[in-house]
Amino acid sequence: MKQFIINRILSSVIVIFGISIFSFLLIHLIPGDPVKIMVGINATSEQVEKLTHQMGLDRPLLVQYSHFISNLIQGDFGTSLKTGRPVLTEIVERFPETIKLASAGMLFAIIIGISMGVLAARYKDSLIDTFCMGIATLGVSIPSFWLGILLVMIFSVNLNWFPIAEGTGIRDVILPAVTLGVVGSTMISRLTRNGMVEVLSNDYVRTARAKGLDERLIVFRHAFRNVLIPVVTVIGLQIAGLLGGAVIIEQVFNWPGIGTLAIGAILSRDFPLIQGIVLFMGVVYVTINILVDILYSIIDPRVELSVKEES
Amino acid sequence: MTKLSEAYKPIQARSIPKAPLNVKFDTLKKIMSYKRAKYCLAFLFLIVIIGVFAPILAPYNPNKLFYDALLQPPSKEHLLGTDAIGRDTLSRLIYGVRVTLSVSVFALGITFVAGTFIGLICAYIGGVVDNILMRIMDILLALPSIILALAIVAILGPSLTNAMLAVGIASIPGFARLIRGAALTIKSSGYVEASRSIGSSHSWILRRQFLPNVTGVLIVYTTLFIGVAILDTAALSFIGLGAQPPTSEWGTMLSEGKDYLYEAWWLATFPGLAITAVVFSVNFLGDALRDVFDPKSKG
Amino acid sequence: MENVLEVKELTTQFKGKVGYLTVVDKVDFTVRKGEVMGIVGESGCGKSVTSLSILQLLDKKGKVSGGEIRFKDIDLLKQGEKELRKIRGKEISMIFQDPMTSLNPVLTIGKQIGEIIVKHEKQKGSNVKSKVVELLQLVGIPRANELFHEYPHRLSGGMKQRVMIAMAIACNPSLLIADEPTTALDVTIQAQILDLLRSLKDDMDMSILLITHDLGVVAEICDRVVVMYAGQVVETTDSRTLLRNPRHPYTTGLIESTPQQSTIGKRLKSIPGQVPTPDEYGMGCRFADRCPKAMEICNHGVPPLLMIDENTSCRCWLYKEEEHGV
Amino acid sequence: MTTSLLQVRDLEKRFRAQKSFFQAKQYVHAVNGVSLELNDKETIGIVGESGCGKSTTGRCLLRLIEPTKGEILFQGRDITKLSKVEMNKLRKEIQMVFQDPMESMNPKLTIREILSEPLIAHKIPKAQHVELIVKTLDLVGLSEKHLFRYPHEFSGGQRQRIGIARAIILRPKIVVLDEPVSALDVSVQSQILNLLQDLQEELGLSYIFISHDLGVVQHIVHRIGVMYLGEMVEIGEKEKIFDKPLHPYTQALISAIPKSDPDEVKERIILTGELPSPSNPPSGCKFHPRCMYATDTCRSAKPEMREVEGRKVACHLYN
Repeated sequence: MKQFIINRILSSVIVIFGISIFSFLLIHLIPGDPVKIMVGINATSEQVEKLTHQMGLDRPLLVQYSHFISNLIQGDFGTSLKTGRPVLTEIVERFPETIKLASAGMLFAIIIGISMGVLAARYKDSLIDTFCMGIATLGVSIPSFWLGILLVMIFSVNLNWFPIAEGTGIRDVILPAVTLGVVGSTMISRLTRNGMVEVLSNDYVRTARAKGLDERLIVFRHAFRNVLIPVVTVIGLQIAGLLGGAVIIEQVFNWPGIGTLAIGAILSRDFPLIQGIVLFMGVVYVTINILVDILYSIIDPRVELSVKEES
Repeated sequence: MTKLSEAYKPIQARSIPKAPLNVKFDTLKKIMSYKRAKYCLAFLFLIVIIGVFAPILAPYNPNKLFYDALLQPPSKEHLLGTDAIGRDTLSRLIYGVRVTLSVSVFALGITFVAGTFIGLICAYIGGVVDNILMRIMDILLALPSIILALAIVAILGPSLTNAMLAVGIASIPGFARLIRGAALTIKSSGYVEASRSIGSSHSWILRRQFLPNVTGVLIVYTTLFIGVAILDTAALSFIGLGAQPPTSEWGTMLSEGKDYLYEAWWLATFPGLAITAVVFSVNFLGDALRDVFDPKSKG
Repeated sequence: MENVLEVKELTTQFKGKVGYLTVVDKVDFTVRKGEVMGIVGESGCGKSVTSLSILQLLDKKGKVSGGEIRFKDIDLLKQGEKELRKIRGKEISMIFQDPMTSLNPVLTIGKQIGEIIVKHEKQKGSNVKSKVVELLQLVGIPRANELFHEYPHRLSGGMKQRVMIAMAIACNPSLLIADEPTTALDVTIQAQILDLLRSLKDDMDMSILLITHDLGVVAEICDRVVVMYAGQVVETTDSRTLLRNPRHPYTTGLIESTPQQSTIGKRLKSIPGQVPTPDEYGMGCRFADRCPKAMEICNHGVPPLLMIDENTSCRCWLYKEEEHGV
Repeated sequence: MTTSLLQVRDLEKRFRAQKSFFQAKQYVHAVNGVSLELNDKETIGIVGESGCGKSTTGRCLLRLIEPTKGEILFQGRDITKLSKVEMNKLRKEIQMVFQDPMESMNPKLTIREILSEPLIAHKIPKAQHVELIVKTLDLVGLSEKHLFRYPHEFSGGQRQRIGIARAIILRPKIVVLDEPVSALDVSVQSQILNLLQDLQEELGLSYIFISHDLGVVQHIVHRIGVMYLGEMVEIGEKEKIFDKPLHPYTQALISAIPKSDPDEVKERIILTGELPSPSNPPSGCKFHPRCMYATDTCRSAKPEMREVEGRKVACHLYN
């Protein structure tokens, strides 16, 4: 167990290292001179030279990267070209808003997803099952931003239950969270349903029945934990989807989170900020995944056994 | 059982049956036997037809401005209404089919070619190559795919072509990994081992054992990724990083419609409906295909 | 001798593509107190379904559609789910073929054995633990105290089957149904498990209903045997008579096609063809196609199951009622 | 030089087992120093319980798994030294039948396509294909009406017949049979065993018969080798070994064969304990923890294979 977690963290370090290279290279992958794009067409060559030097782009690649890394370790993500403020400050300011949105969405997704899945499995092959799974397919097919717009049209414009506001209070988070949650719940409900159906047909469930246990105990003690194993994995993956989805949803609801920041940065070609955001999101996601894996190893005692064999 | 010695007698006298012709059409028949798959295929075919014959089917030029009919609700002249500068929504939707379909097909093409290539190479060669490529894929997978797409758009600059590239590239790691997994299962299967024991050459095993079995998986995953490609390109256009106005693209149309929620509900409704319908039928088709090709993972 | 279990005309059907298929067709047998009763047959003959029908553990597609299962003084088929739950695991318990998949991978061994004691004996806390450890020792598991907190994947197949047995005997049941308990195990382990079952049966005074495809296992442990073919009982007798003097041509074929010392160097006898599936059952005797002694009558009617001597009954047109003078 | 068709000397196969990237490498000896000989038209049985390395041995003989060490001489030629292309050519002479015929056949191919594969691989002129296929189907008791069916349309026994047809269609010298009847019912099992014996007579095949079932093995083989945890513990003529097994493990295995005669069921040796894990085998003689005759020598020293009473046995009891 301990060994497993240590391994997991060590391999994540490698991934984070990879992400740092990727985000570092971003600026170098731009076709043409990135500095020219950043300062605009009308800039003088003097201005270009100055910024090039300021960003250290005139030095060898390796030197640049080591500089980049050592700055990162000291918490220096660079300076935004647009606002002149440190990138990290910009991100840290906006991040809680995105987290608020994503976690509210996740909560909604888990509640809706698991209950729909269990319901569908319980009434397998009935109308309820078809309905729940139809909803699930619809959920992956609907563009999240359009769903957001629809919800606004219905609940804000027509019914006026959730007036469009600029704030980020509890009342304001409901519609975006529902939007995110519906999309996130589909995968969870499908997996819960299929997992439940499969687990209930397993030999050990038959053993539990042969023991004379109550149906409730069989479902919750014997089946549910086994169903959770794949579901937890998907929830981990969904978190990534939700963080990404939040970027789009923020646009619909004018939510002042990372997504709005990122899109602004891309439109104004603020490369240090883009680099920072990419790196930051990567680290957040990797961290979440470590937590999910640890949770996973608690639920499934077999994980430590995955011995790799090669000839 | 015939007696062994008899079995060695010449057999010219006996007629050898010919292969029944329909053997190879089995799969298609099986797909068609799923009702929902049939309807989805028919609907998607219709959409493609609409895209191809857009100039004939669209009532107006999508960019024609009707100055006397701004923000008109659906009516006889404009079946789905008009937008803030007087363009006909239906015509724009019909032309949008072309953009949406071609963009998502190209994006998918990128994913498909690169993803399949990387996945198969990894599975077949294994060892160090597999290790390195998969670590790179892991790193790219560590970013939410839309963030990865954003990063790519950031590099290339916002435009429809770049959005297409970005969506295509961003799906490569996920696709490659799925293909690799499927290929590894086949590689370790009993029948590939049996082929090796017979003494078949590498290329034969690849052609006759590997490919026929991997195609099923490929078809299923590809259908599932079409939906993702359509949704992601629309999303990029929606946030202004994809198709640029005045292109008739569904995501762009939605983003324009978003500003007129109070005045013109139809602007934000129909493009969304169109996207949902297309993606929905693609996904349904994908589910049916999965049942056909892999009866084990009932969905 | 007192009968623990009496199965009369048990019929079980499964939902097929078109209507219901009869998988178990009017099966009769009894299990006496303290004996090991065997059900023998090849795959697809309905022996496992019979065993699952007794405790009504069939999955949703299957249903018992007729007959009577008398356990002590009650008809199990007339009991509700709630009453059955009081019998399962306490009065009648079961072990299954594959110990690898029959234990829940995410629950500890202690918990899985313990819950049956909690349920049926209403014990709590440390009482349960000491009982579980005692059971584990009884079935020959070393380091029982440590294993209490272990998960099943840490154990070998033989050990898992021992855990299953510990679970099955936890509440001193009067009947243990063992469905191919040794098939998934290695030969030397198989011998251990059979030995364990035999000694437990004697110590705990229970009866065992043992389902197997292996005549060797029958010779080893069974007192009496039912031979099943294509969903029907074809022969019932004591195991010695069965192996020495088989009456039904199928039983004869089965014994002759098993390789053994006496067949070395000779060609094995074999039964041509294969077991028919439930949708292929015809009007006549279901074995007729493969039977070396088939007669005209065999294709026209299913022979009745006749008592041909005191403890033998056989379903075959070769035997007539008059011959045994009842 | 002996005239044996196949001679295996000190065959060894190690697998690397690595728990994680950061741990020291560990090795599992799946096969450790196995030697055997196979003569023309002879059947040798390799028996043992799961994890004893019998299947790995079989696969090493065809180099489906590359052996780590040792020699495999086929007609005097060491096949471990052949290049991959040469080895592929040689596979015409050594073929294999697998335990699960469903698993070992591509579900997407018809029987005709499955049976043509060896012919194409070994460049048999196309004109002869149909004739050869039909002849071979006849040999295994199937007919040309089965040509265009798919594997899932057959019963288990028929599928195994197809598996056998695929292995003999090139008229090989040796067929490695890996648990060919374990997945089958008793009545079908005997059909297949008879078929294998007929084919051996008719085509002059030599078999390596891998099985866990001594009952089946004693019926069909001429010589027998018993394996335990990757090592051969006793090997010799079948009659000698069954009449008087010398190694305690062989004794236990033979006594564990279920007897169909109720009166024969009597004294049987029940081994205590479980099979140890191959990744962490016991010291000295690997069988000592389960052996009732174990002494201190057994715990410390590995017994050598030596000739005793007309067979070879690796046990300290017979020094």
